Amino acid sequence: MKRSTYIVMAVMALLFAVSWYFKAATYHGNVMSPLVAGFMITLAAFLTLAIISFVYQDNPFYKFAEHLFVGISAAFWMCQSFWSTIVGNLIPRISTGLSKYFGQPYRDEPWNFVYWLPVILGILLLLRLSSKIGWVSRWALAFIVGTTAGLSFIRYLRSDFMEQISSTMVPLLAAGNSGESLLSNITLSATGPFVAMLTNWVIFLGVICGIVYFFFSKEHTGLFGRASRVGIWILMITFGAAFGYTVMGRITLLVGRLTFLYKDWLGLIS
Amino acid sequence: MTEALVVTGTNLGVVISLALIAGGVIWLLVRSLKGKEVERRVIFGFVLIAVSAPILFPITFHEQISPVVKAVFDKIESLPAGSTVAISFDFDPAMAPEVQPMANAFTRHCFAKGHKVVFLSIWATGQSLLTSTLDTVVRREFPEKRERIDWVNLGYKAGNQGVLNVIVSDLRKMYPTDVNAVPLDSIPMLAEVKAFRDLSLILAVGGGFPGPKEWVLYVGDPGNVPIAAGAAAVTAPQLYPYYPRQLIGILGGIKSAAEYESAMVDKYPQFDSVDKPGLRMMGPQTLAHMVIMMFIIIGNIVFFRSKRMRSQL
Amino acid sequence: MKREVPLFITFFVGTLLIASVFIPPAESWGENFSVYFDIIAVFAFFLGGGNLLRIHLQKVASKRPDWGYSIVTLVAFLVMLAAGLFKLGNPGGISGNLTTAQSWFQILFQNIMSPLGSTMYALLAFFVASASYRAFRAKNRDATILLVAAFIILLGRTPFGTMLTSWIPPQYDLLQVPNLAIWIMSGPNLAGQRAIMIGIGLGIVSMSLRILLGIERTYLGDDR
Amino acid sequence: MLFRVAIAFACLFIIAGVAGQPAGDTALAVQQTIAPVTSLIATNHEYDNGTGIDLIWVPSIDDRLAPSRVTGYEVWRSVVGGSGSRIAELPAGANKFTDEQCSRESTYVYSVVAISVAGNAVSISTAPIQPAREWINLHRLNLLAIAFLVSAAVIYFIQSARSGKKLFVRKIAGLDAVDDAIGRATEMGRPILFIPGIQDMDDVQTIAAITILGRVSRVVADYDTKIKMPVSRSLVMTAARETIKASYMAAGRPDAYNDDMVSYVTDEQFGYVAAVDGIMVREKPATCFYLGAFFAESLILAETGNSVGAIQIAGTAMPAQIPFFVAACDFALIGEELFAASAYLSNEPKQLGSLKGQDVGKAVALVVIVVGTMAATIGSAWDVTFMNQLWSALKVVFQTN
Repeated sequence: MKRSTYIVMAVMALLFAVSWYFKAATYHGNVMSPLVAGFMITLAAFLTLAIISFVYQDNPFYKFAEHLFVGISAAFWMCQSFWSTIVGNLIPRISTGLSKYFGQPYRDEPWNFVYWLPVILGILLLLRLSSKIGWVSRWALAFIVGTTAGLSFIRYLRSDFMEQISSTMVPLLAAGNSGESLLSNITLSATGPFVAMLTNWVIFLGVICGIVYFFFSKEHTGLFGRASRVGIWILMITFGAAFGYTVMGRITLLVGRLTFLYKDWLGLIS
Repeated sequence: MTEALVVTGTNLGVVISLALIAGGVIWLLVRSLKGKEVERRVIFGFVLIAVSAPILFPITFHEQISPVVKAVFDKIESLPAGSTVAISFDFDPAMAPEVQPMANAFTRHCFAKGHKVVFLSIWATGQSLLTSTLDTVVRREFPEKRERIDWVNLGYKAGNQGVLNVIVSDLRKMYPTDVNAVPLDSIPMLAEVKAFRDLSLILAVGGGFPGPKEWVLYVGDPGNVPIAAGAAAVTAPQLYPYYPRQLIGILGGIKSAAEYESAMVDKYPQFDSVDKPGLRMMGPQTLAHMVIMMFIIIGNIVFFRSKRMRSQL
Repeated sequence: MKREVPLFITFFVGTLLIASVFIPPAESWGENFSVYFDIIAVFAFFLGGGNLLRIHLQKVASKRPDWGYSIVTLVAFLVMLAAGLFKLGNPGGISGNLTTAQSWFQILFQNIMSPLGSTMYALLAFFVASASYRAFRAKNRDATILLVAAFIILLGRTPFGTMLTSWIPPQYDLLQVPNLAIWIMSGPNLAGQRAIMIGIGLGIVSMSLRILLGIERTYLGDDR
Repeated sequence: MLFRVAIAFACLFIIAGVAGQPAGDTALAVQQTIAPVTSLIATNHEYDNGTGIDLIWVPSIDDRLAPSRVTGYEVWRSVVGGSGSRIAELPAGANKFTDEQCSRESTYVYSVVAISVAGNAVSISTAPIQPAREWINLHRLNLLAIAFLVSAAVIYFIQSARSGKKLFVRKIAGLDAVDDAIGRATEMGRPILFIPGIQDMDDVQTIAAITILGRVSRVVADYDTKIKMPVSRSLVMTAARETIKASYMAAGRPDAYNDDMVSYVTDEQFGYVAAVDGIMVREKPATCFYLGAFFAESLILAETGNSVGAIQIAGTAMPAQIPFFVAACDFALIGEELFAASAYLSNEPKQLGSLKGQDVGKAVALVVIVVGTMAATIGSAWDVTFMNQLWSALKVVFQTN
């Protein structure tokens, strides 16, 4: 390693130690000992800075943070799912002894032995770690994929196809108003009837043209092609709007992190 | 919407940083007109300044509530006191700055109206964040509300939409106990709640998968339960087709959270003293948006200039 | 055995789940399959953990580039596992709530995993800015439409937009930028999103059908 | 059922009229115990597995006073030939309850007790009732019909494509670039990065991505290009390894396949993104494929990929992320195009046929929307009865609640 690297490392270590000391000295909570609390908050700040440094360029601090993250998070998911599902839903159905050990009430139901089925499939899945009989894990995979396909089939058909069609069928003219009086009463008031009608027209034509764009088995020429052009414009408005709308969310996340740095760590704001 | 940007002592910092940004933008514009592209890191630097300044020197605005947000507020208002409402924490720490303010505002609103609340999460990370809402909002601000009588914490279950598919018709099959291993059958407030389709309202707070969309697909539509979404800004646009039939209202991003907080304070003045992160975050938002718009304008100026120069050749 | 059994399982499970929607006596079977699904999903996490261990142990054993960082991953993984799976440092012991404030698991989550995840996510604030700068250029008609819509929404979400256009009288107040932004979201945006939704919905329905019928089987490693 | 509800409502109106008597009567009533609920009727809960019974009643007269003298109701159930028990407590004002804890083998009798500070009043018990189960949920017939229609269209066109009928599929922008992009990576001697989204095999988009991977890895095997595929789900890793292995076998080079091509990182979204970003800046892939279900990471990946100069081909059916891919990648498949892409690339009859089947679904949507909207417009603006009937008929078919 270069000499400058050592210097940077030393400076970071020093800053870390200083921060640790000050955060420990000013800790008032009662969840953990001040020494641990000081270390933890300094570590959190250090890791935050390590990740932010990536937008400048890749560096050893980022690499450290990245690898730490991978390890911690993989274990996190395992533990959470183990306690919630294996201990919460499986053990109370297959073993009285283990239920007692984990402090779960045993559920005595007639069909409990069926719960060995997912256990067997799960164990088959783990056999993937062995290359010789790894193929049996396909059985478990098939179960997962089959469940997904079965669940999605009806749910998407209902909510994203049928319901959307029925929601699009709305009157394009106000009730009892066949157009004459409406034309004499055009205002662009955001809450007015004309804008409401305009919105319905935009939704109607937008959905129609958008669907036309997604036709794959027909050449987009003639009237069909023109509708498809309008369709892509509507999609472009949608994408632009969604992008613009999202900027706000993205900024919020940075505000959250910087607030942590300025408030919880540096104590610049109260 | 704006209460006017009055220059006071605390706003001095904002003025300075605004000046800094304005100067930088002019410099960039001049540079760009000379035909030089802006490097990514310069943009990053501007974003950092624009967001930092209003955090250090706060500005707040009062927010006008928009119709899609008001629909959620009115729904909670209109439910009879004692109704059972579920709040699902389907997000991770990363998304939390955006949606946890909504979850907290919903919690306060439900308790203020005297509703009973079922807390749960279908994200592994959600349970930890749920814990923090219970500690900072429920136990601190509503000490009179008792666990398992006025609210219950069901915790997390793995299985994404599979969980939803079960709880819509049978809660106990998926959640035999609450998070502290207390059987659901011995919890008084859940005596009438056999399944999620028995609930008066479900507030799905989240943004990824599974999130509000899955709540509509697997619980709202099959079980015919009203669902309202507290969504991250990024997912809100795609939820609009569900409004108002399949979703009764949508909160999208921190601006909606701020609107909700404003509405809460208008209706329940006692909440004026609690932290309002939504409103607090609107300052940095405004500045950052302006910077980004500046960059779009500069980008286009550069683009048209280079196009003209190319066509002249 | 390698092909027929999985195809049968897929068909059987999927069909039963669809049937359970229409046949009341089968409803509880639909629920049961979801519970089994969740339990298998947990084994998948363990499979992931096993793979992680294997990959990084191999990396360390063969001293590949950056193997030192793999040690960081391994140590982090094992420490978190000890705190989570064996509930080391949990005040409630083995039957205590995993995420109580004082447990090591929660402390590690809040001070390591949470800041790392949030900051990674927060990088988006930078990337969204650089992408706007790069991508929002009026290159052609489609790009111009995208740009204009995005700009109106951006403007409409700040008080700046209100200030610019608050002089517009109420009968034309749709043209005030914040109202225009709301209108774009609930008009054209809704239409576009709905068209996408209907298309994707059909795509998912037909894909599910092909999977159930065993027409689509690439995921099983089919080479036809 | 409807008839009984009508009777119940009629009773309600009469009682409401009685309750609206001058205040003198109510002042007198305070001294007495309360009136019981009336017209208690038990009916079988429709379309269940024989576990539910619906109860409906007219609340006690005293519940209609302001303030109500009733504090709540208790529902009691007794099995004929067995003991009775309280099964529910309801707030004042309640007038219905569904008991979902019945058994098909038993016959039940119900009564409702009105509770007040002054004392309780028990209603007349219901007639004995035994829950029945139904084999088909008739409320969902429309869903079943549409599911059948769409399935039939897909299967029909798959069959007709298999029997040799030529099916046209329009060009999908960006797909022609796939081979070029792989070729570019081969020339530059840099790897290809394939990201199948961050969802598990329980997402149809991931499966579509794996299908496309089948085709990409075939070309990769032919060209002998390096492919790197970090994944965030272990099941996806399993499936991807199977797929790539099959491609290498088909290309006749099974020895060139290596399990390390696909590696599991972590299930956590941003842990995964952090690692993939690291891989990108260190290995500098020439081409990046992002196909599948994406969330916030879409833009992080696309911008990092752009900064290392990679050609980027993306496709997702996550509506929220399409804008970022459209803005930041060289080619983007929009929504359903992701599913179409796997058909287009494979050029297989079964895939093309199902695309055609989907188009039938879209045609149905178009026709129904146009006809329904016209009927709604004409019906409501000019008050044409037939049009209004048509509109409501279409709503009955397409609304599921």
